[in-house]
Amino acid sequence: MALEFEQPILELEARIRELNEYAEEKGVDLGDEIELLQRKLDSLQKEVFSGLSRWQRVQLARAPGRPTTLDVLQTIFEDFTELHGDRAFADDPAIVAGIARFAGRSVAVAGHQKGKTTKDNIHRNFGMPHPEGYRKAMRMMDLADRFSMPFISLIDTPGAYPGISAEERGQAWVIAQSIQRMGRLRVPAIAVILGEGGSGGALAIGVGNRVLIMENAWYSVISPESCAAILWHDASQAERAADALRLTARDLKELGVVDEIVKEPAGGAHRDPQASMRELSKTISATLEELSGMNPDELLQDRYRRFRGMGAFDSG
Amino acid sequence: MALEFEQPILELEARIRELNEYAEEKGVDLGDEIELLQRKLDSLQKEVFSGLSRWQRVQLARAPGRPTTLDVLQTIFEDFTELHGDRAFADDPAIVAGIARFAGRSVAVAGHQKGKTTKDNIHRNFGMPHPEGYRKAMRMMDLADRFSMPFISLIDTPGAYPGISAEERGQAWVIAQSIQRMGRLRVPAIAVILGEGGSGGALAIGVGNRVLIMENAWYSVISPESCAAILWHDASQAERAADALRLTARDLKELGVVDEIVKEPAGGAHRDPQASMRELSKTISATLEELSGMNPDELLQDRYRRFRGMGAFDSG
Amino acid sequence: MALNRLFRRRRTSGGGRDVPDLWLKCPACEAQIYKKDLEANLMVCPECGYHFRMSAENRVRLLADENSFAQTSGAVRPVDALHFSDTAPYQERLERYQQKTGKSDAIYGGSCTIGGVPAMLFVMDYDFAGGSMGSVVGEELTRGAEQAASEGRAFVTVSSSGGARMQEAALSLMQMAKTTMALDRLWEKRLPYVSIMADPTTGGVTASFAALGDVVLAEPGALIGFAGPRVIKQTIRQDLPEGFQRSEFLLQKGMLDQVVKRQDLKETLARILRLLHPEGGRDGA
Amino acid sequence: MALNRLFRRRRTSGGGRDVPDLWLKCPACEAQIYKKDLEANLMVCPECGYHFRMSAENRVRLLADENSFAQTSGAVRPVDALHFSDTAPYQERLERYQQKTGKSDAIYGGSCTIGGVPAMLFVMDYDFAGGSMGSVVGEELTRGAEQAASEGRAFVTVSSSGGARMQEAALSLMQMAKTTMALDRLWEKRLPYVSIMADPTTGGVTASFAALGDVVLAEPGALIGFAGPRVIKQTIRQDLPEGFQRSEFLLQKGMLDQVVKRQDLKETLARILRLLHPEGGRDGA
Ligand SMILES: [Zn+2]
Ligand SMILES: [Zn+2]
Repeated sequence: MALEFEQPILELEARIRELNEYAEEKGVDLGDEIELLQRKLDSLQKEVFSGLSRWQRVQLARAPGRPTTLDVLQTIFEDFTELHGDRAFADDPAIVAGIARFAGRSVAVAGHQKGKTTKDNIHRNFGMPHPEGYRKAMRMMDLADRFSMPFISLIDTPGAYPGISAEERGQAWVIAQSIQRMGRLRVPAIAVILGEGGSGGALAIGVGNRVLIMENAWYSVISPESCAAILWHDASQAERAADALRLTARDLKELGVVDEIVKEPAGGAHRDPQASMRELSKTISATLEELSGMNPDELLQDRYRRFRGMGAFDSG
Repeated sequence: MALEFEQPILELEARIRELNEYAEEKGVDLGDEIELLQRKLDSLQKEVFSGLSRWQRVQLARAPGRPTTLDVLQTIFEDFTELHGDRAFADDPAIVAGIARFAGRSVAVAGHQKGKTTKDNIHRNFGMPHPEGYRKAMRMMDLADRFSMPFISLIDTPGAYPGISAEERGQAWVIAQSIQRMGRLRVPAIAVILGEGGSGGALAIGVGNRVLIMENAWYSVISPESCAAILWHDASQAERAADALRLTARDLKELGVVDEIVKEPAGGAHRDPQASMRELSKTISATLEELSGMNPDELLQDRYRRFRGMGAFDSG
Repeated sequence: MALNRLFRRRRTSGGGRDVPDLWLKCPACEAQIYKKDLEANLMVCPECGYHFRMSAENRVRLLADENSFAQTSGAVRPVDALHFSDTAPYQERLERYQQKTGKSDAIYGGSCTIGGVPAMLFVMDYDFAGGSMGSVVGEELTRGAEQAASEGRAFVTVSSSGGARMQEAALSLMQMAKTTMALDRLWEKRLPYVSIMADPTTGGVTASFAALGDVVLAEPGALIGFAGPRVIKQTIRQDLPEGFQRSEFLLQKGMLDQVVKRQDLKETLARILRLLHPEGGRDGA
Repeated sequence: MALNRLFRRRRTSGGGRDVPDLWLKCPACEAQIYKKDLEANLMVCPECGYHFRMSAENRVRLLADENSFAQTSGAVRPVDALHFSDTAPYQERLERYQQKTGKSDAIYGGSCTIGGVPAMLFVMDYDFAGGSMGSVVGEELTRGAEQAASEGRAFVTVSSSGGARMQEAALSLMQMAKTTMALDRLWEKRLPYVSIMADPTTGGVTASFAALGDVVLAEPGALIGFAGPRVIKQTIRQDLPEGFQRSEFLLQKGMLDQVVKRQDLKETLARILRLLHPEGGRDGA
């Protein structure tokens, strides 16, 4: 399941492991050889991961083993209590939601959920919500406002589900409503792009006072594959599309679309989920701290100002 | 299609009409005979309609030709503009809703709609809403609050639809939500029981500052037929159940459940729809006038006080 | 908490006959269960997990912190305002239920703490007129919500009810509005309301306060809905699908937050209240 | 209003070629229509009622009261902030669209009265990059909503758009949030917003401001949705049902308030605005 550009690194790591085992088993000293390989590994890692292309980062954002919303909720939050249902049509497993404690205070949370196995992924619809999912998220926003709890969203979706069932239950309407509802929160709102930030389906829960992004996550108006299919009638041009779309964390920071990049371990979050979640926890914590001084009206205004300023044009 | 107890009256009316026609056609003077019959008709009407049993009133409440919600909206309101849909699943024809002008001011309206023909009745599901219908009504309440318009509901339903489709989309939930939403209106709310007020499906849009009822309408926790089926395992005991349930306008006024009875023409609203709607218009107008002095907080409190006081018990 | 101690007292409900039924048959798995084992297991079948009904008093013992409960219900008593009579006068029925349950009406509640959080806890008693809601149930719940609001307590209800009480006719119907609107007292004070649905929760109870919890929990296998299954069957003239109107079905349909086994109910409830109530650290730093 | 007069001016859009196409074939009923007849009939097929697309300028003429319109759009111009290039550089494309439509971007709007009610009216121009929403469209709409709020005007949009503009990538995506949040300026002032969906209204436009009208109207037969039909077909790998994602379908599905024929659009819109706007007697006695 390794990504193509990870391959040489994984092979080198395996060889070092083997040598270590051999040395221990046989009681021979291979210290020099191992050190040499280790140094080679370090420089290889540096070479591979410092020069990651946008398209490679998209692949890291999708890597199996990368922390999912539930991983985050169960690891860096306490007392996570999942709440289900939209009170209208169904419970959508593509979005998980609930209440929890973060750094000692109660919060409401919602995020896209992908599966870890094929079966789980089918159950989660690959993290592509139906309208019910967004209505569930909006219920959490209501709870957040009602009980003065910050609202934290975790974004990890290829996009809202583009199928008949979703269309006929108002996918466009519910995304618009969710954007509006989140914009109206009278409590601190933080959006975290965890993995994939696919278009309106991501933005629906992305209207934070602050928007954080994991180093190898992406966020775009369209997935690179779909973009390539439209522009060049060829989905294999996705690499080119990824560049054109400027969809990486650093690109988005430059464009002012995200506020903060959460560092991932070399090789991506899936190579050390615990460390990357600790890093995320620190950043959320600092961001909450920063927002805690604002009253409800200030939070509303701050959020409006943030999104009001988005865009590039010439007013000459 | 006449009701059983109307029969002798209708026959007498027909005979008077015949005599009149005959007299005109042949140029003979039948004035005395006609006067005699007219007097007989008057006393017969008095006899029949002054002593109406509860069960007979239930039948009048269901009489074909009785003004429906749409009749009322198109007759005593101006500029009625129907608005459709619940923005989540469907448009429910069993509830009509919209905005209109009443006595010169804008209002939001919603009411149960029965059909006039069998085909229409099937389309309207006999005035039995699905959850979508109540969600549409709640949208009108939102509009009412947003634009400071009074909200007027028109109640005419045997009950919320008791079927699988309604249950699985949360019939109980949506009725509760609608009661709550209407209770929270910050504008004057008037509920009118036009015909049948069947249980929770009626109450869902019945939380007015004032509740008006047409003279021959009924309002009850259960229909007489269902009540009879439960208590005596015999739906034909409906007459007895109607008495036990005390479900007529006068009963409900005594119990404090309704505030005002709107007089109907002798023989019921279906015998002169225009006159009965004029009467309704006067009462709504006076009620709106009465409520117009209250500010939003007062309206909320007034509504809470009204329903807070409902019930009979011994605090000894 | 020592759950075993909960059931030391013999159940007093169950009515007139005093022949001790030492064994029970589980309606789900048909296992023969020794009654004391069932009681020790919170009235949950040890074989298959089927949740038997539980008395209101035992519910309170299950959910309230030990020695924290102080009953407030019982101050108001039902009257037959409509002189309702079917096969028996309503007044007579009331007296029979009062004798059977030792309660003035179908509800039992008061103040307590739950996981340390101050709360008002109200439990419907299915043994009293099928847990139906008339004027007294409505008034007790309303007073409970009002007291919770004025004392800064959370509000918790456990429903087990056939719906509105027919014998109080329109007055019962009005209790749906009254209890629903009483919840707004909590809303104004930003106090949490958790609704727990036990078997069965139908009709005017589901369609008013019970559906409106900030969090809505249900026990496994509970029948929950607006119309009763018999009415629906008559309407659609066909059999109902397996599992229809059961907790698990409603969870899938988006109506419930969680289906919680009775063994986990106290812990789940306490965790939710601590998260949502100011004293549980909601506004803490 | 004399509708005939609306189309006295020759349509200037349609671009470079100047060969006059005097006849058109209706894509719905295949009738041959004399173009002038079509224009006189508001671009609605006289045979079958099929609604052809209509230029933004003619839309404004249709909806604004005569001589009341004052353009405000056009003050901001698009830039290629991302140096986006596919088969042609974005900058080149922009210039081509600007030449073709005479507009700086895909929107045309300003202040006017509608049925006497003061309003800001914005119409998307499908001829400009498929009516797609980038930074300029977002900014124009936001300024429009803000101006409406500060001047006490109603806000009216007519959408005709393929969605967010790909060439501005994440910046386009952000316009969904920006325009949506701008609507709250109207909310605060209790001013009405009516959204009219014309063919087609899809993607990020439907999923932001266009869906959020206090009242949402659509023209007959308009394609309306989130995902485009091609994408859906690819996803589900089967044909889409007849009428799927058309106005009439969405009305049934509860998403629209009304489907309104173009001939009735002005009257319906004016009636709604008069009912909802303070100057239309909303708070009158
Ligand atoms: Zn069992
Ligand atoms: Zn045609």
